[in-house]
Amino acid sequence: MTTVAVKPATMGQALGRALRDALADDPTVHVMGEDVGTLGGVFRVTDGLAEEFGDDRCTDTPLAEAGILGTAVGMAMYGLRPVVEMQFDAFAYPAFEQLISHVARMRNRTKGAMPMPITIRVPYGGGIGGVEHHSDSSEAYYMATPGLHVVTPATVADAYGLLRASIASDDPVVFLEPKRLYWSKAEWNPDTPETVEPLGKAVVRRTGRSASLITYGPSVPVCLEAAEAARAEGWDLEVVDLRSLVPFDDETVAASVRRTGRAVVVHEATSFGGPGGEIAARITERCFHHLEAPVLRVAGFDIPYPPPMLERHHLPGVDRILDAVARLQWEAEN
Amino acid sequence: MTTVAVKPATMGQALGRALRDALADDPTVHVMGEDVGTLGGVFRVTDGLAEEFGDDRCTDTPLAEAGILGTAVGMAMYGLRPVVEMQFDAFAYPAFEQLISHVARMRNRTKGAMPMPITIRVPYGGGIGGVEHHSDSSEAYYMATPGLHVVTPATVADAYGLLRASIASDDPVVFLEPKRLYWSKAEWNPDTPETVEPLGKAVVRRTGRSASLITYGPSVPVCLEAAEAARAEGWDLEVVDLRSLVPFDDETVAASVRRTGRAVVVHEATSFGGPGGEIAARITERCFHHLEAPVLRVAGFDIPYPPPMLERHHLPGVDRILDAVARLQWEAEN
Amino acid sequence: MTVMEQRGAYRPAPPPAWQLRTDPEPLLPDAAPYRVLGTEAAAEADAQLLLRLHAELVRGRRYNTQATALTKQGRLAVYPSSTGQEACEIGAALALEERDWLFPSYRDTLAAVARGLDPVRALSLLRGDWHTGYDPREHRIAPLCTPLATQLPHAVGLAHAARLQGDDVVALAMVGDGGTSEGDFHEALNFAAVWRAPVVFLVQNNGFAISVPLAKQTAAPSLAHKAVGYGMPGRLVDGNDAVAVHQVLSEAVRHARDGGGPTLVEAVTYRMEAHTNADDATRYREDDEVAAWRDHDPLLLVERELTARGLLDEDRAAAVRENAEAMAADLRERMNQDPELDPMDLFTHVYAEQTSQLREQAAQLRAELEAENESDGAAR
Amino acid sequence: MTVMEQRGAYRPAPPPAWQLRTDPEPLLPDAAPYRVLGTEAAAEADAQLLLRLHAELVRGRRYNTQATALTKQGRLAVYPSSTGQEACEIGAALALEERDWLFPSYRDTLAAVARGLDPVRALSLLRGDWHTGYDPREHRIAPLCTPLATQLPHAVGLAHAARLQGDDVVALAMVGDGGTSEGDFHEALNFAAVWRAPVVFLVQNNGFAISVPLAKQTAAPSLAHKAVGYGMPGRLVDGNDAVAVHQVLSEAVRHARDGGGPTLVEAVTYRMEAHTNADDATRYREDDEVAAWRDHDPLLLVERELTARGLLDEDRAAAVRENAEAMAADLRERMNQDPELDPMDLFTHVYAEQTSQLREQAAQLRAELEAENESDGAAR
Ligand SMILES: Cc1ncc(C[n+]2csc(CCOP(=O)(O)OP(=O)(O)O)c2C)c(N)n1
Ligand SMILES: Cc1ncc(C[n+]2csc(CCOP(=O)(O)OP(=O)(O)O)c2C)c(N)n1
Ligand SMILES: [Mg+2]
Ligand SMILES: [Mg+2]
Repeated sequence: MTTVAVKPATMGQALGRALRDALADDPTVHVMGEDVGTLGGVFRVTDGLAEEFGDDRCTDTPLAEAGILGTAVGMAMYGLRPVVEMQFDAFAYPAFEQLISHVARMRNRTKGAMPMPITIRVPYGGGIGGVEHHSDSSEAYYMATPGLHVVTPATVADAYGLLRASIASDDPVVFLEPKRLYWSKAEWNPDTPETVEPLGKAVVRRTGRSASLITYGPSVPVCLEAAEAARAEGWDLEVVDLRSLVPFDDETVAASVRRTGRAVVVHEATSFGGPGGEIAARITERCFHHLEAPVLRVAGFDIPYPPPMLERHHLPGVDRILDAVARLQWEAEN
Repeated sequence: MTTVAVKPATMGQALGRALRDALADDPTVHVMGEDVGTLGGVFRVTDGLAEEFGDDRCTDTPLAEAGILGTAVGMAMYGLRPVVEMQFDAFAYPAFEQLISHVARMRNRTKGAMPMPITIRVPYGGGIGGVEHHSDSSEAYYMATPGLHVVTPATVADAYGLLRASIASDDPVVFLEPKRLYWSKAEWNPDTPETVEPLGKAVVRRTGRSASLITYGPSVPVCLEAAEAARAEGWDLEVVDLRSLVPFDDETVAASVRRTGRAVVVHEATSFGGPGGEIAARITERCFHHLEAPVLRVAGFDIPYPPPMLERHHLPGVDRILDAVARLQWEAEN
Repeated sequence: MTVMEQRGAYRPAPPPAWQLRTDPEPLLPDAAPYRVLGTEAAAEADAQLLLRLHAELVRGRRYNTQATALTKQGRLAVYPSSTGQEACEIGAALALEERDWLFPSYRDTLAAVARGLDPVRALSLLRGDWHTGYDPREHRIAPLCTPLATQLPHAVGLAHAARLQGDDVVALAMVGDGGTSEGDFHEALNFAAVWRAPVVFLVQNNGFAISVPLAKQTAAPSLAHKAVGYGMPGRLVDGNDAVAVHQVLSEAVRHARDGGGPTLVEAVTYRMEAHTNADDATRYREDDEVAAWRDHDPLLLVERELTARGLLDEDRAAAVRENAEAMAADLRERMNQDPELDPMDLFTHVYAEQTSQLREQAAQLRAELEAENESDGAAR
Repeated sequence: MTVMEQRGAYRPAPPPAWQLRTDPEPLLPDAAPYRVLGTEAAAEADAQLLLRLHAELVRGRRYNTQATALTKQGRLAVYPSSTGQEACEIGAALALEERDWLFPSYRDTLAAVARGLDPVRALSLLRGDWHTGYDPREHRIAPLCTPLATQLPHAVGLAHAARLQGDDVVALAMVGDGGTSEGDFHEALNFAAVWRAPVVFLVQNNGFAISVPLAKQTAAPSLAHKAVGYGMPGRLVDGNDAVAVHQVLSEAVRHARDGGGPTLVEAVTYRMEAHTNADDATRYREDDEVAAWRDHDPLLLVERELTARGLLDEDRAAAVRENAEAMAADLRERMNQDPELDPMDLFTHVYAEQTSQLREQAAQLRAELEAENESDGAAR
């Protein structure tokens, strides 16, 4: 067992390490996808795995996403634990029929006889100057599909822990990797990495009293930055990192909003029909009488993801978050 | 021009008539899909069209949904106006990549040079005792995809009018046909059918003062029934039929909820990540200070659509709607 | 420096190292479907096998008619009959060893039953009590698959996984002529060939995809000709000739088991009934065509061979018939009983562990059911 | 009555009316790629055509090197070079009439430019100012397509639509070897064959899909062998031989225009550069392999033929080079200017008419931009 001692490590490295450790610990784990073998993936997350575990454990597949996920279903039927990579968010779409009609439903279809312990890694989101089809935030599709777990890390440690937990899960997990955080760094000890157990727990990244920012994935660092900036305005913002969109941690979220009385949901995905609607609705159902203002959303506009030169106008940034916080009807309190 | 004088007509007949009139009025309209020709469609909506307009205007395609929609994109590029049928809701999934990556984005991609006037007819929803994959309510996927219109009729007259308007639209429309309303009947004069102009207007089907039921498609008749039943409890319920999920008629909906102060969103689609979250969030954003209670949702459970013998437990019915109305914190008022 | 400026010998080389990756010739199917019954080769068919096939075909036919009858009585939500295609269904079932896997489509209940699955459990989907009524792993029969061709990549993945584990398991996947048009068909065959997975693809070309005839589905010489495009052998067989189907599938299974990789088999057959009980086949095809195929009924072919060889006396025929009737009677009886269903199962199998969201919803339904029970009790 | 009881003649009939739908023989490709340059046939190649191809290839190569250079200067977000594949790009562009349509993939900017599209507008996608920088209808060039193989059904639909309208328009659709594995490839070819649509499918088999070599992509004898499975002719051509490519594509286009339906052409070629500037090809292939292909450079092949025939003197060569340099200089200059972008365009083209939701969001952005401007102004 070679140990790659990387401190500080990037999120990409932590993800790679999680795959490596899962392959080493469990012979039923198989990594598969386009370019995951020899190349080590276009983001190098699977770098070295084929070399260490052989082509049968880390496989360059033909170029066909439905085929990749469909064969993974068959492998899972035989008791394997496939970890599938979709090269980019928008290239997961060809696999949607397999995902919706089989991956998400096989356990239920067979009354539990045939679980689908498949992890589907999807690099997602924008902010990397990618050309069309390389920056989608498609989590709304996954959230609307019962039978799937939907998980997304925001920190290096979580990248490792959540991916290990996802691979260990007996249910399918859509594991959304925030592309622009691949290169984010943190002090992290790959020799004593922590797993997250169980999936489905949000975490308060920053406590605050004025209002809660409810967010996940690539927007977590943005919200933390906004919270810092908000201090100048006299707001003490709490930041909740959902980590798991399904299952949804109603308890942690509702507790935060009951404490603060105000909430803004922040994500990159488009607003209309996006995750924020569900989140805002759930919060309102649970915390109505604690709310001083309606739950607001700061999200991508309801447009196809823009070309690189315009993406900064689309992405929820610090200013837009602070604007939303300002609209939380502070007069009601003052 | 043969006139089929059917009074009362079923929704299926009105849809067929809309297709017929569109084919007759506009030579660029082409109907295509699996079994839409000789057979007239598995629901007989396209009955007689191939005979009247020939196989080139109403075409039995090979059995491949991505191919159907993908070739329709090409036809639209050349100036045609394809009306595509997906045989059942769940069989639209193979076409999702074409839908999301091309149909919804081609206009934007080309700065308006290449619009996509494609209508995609999708029979949807349950309540017909269909076996697996024949009863999905997939509207959340469509709503989360900017660039699409999402339209669904609840009455015979709207079936005609909305379908005509959808075909006439220069943008792609996902036209969701509530399966279990295909056989619903109404007095309707096919010789002076009314179109709906423009798309995107909700309609109040029943006025009331106590609370608003916000709904669409197959749940509209259920809500009307619930509203009748509610009179016995002393509630006077308003029923808003959205007709168009995208664009969303914020004005009509918000006006209703401001009037009543309470709202329940009702639909068959699963609750988590379903349309109701968006709708409830929008209402709350717009009507917060008018709300006596949080907007509640009555929707399908967060499960894969059940087998026929159990579907009645899953579908939102009158009792469940009334239970939700009862939970609208009436004490706040009394 | 532009390339022009590089001087060198004029070398009329082909693209470096390029050559056909395999010899296409042996992959191409014959020009006519392989047949045994009614040809000289029939004489060599094993008597025991013929008798076994006959008994299964009679039972299969009876199963089809009984199931269709049950739809009329409202005991099945829908039934896609395989009447006329029994030779394919039985051939598929009998070509496999117990450790092998079957991947049936919605039309292939009969193949599952012929493999030994309880007929009532096999009908769970079509009856509407649950999506799959049996444990696929116990029977090595994947769930009857409705979304067309989507089961094919599953078969490939399973066969591949088995091989990786060192098990000599073969997967046989069934699909219709219409299903070959789907992208999943293509992707599955390609993965299978690249991985050399032990899979046999059986296309039942029954002439129609609901109302759409084959000519609107493909322009290929035959569906079996698709095989060469993946680098696997394509085989064409008379799908109404039970002996021929059994032979071809058995060979393909053996080939796969021996590490030879996948085979695509096109069985030319005909759907004698409507697509399902809900379909009206007179809207899209002539009775003449159906009648022509009646002379080529799979049962007829076997019976005539047996009769010609004096293997089928009245006693034997009666016994076979009785056995089929007994199966039908049992099916009728058991299907006429209402299944016991627990609505709370709706929440049990969505995930290994219920989410808090599902727990809340389950509690809601439980309360509703209790309230229903109470008011039922009160009414009584 | 069971079938057994129906007595009749033992008719050893094949399945009624069954026969191969087409003769497979003429659909199958030759065993080696068709070549002209370096063979005796080269002598017959038209001198004007050779000179034209040469000029275009030199210009094309220069375009590729210039575009790659622009990525290093941050003027292009990414560039997938077609260096080494110019014969395919040019061949595709020159095989078409003005009324025909080209459906390029992300790698085929050069084909679009060779068709006459402004190089800067052609780079809009890769530069990142908008997804498509030109009006596809004006140029009859579909948007450069990134999701693999998804443009193929578009080409089929467009060609079909044109034929329905009575226009003799042909669509030429380009895809890579990797793209042939996608379901959309299969569905498009099948629709084209069934509809007899005037489409030519050009597969540039350049040996790799990013890092994945052809052997992991397919086990087929050749990609051209896939054609027979759809009932269309498959043709194999040396993709570095500009004359051969031009001939094969021109014939296929004529065949399509004359109502003969689609053709699948596999052009065997090689990607000399990395997948894109962001890729590191040394991770997955040896320099030896690249070097071997250098001797088969498409430019070299044409130049040697021209030189052998004494058609290319220094003056001519210099003129060609200058022309290419002028194009490159113009490209450099114009690409070094920042494009003028209006963020409000984000909302303009989503729908024909803005929804109220988009109007609200547009208002928000406008307000933000105004505030930005004001504070910029204040800062100044
Ligand atoms: C993806 C998908 N699209 C559409 C359907 C609806 N459908 C059910 S059966 C059928 C025809 C299938 O024809 P074929 O593959 O030839 O099989 P057969 O019914 O003849 O056995 C269709 C279109 C489906 N089940 N799945
Ligand atoms: C549907 C889809 N999946 C994945 C990708 C990511 N991707 C871009 S290019 C490429 C390789 C394509 O190889 P090939 O088709 O041979 O074309 P080439 O790049 O060699 O020209 C991949 C996997 C994509 N663009 N679309
Ligand atoms: Mg069929
Ligand atoms: Mg390639």
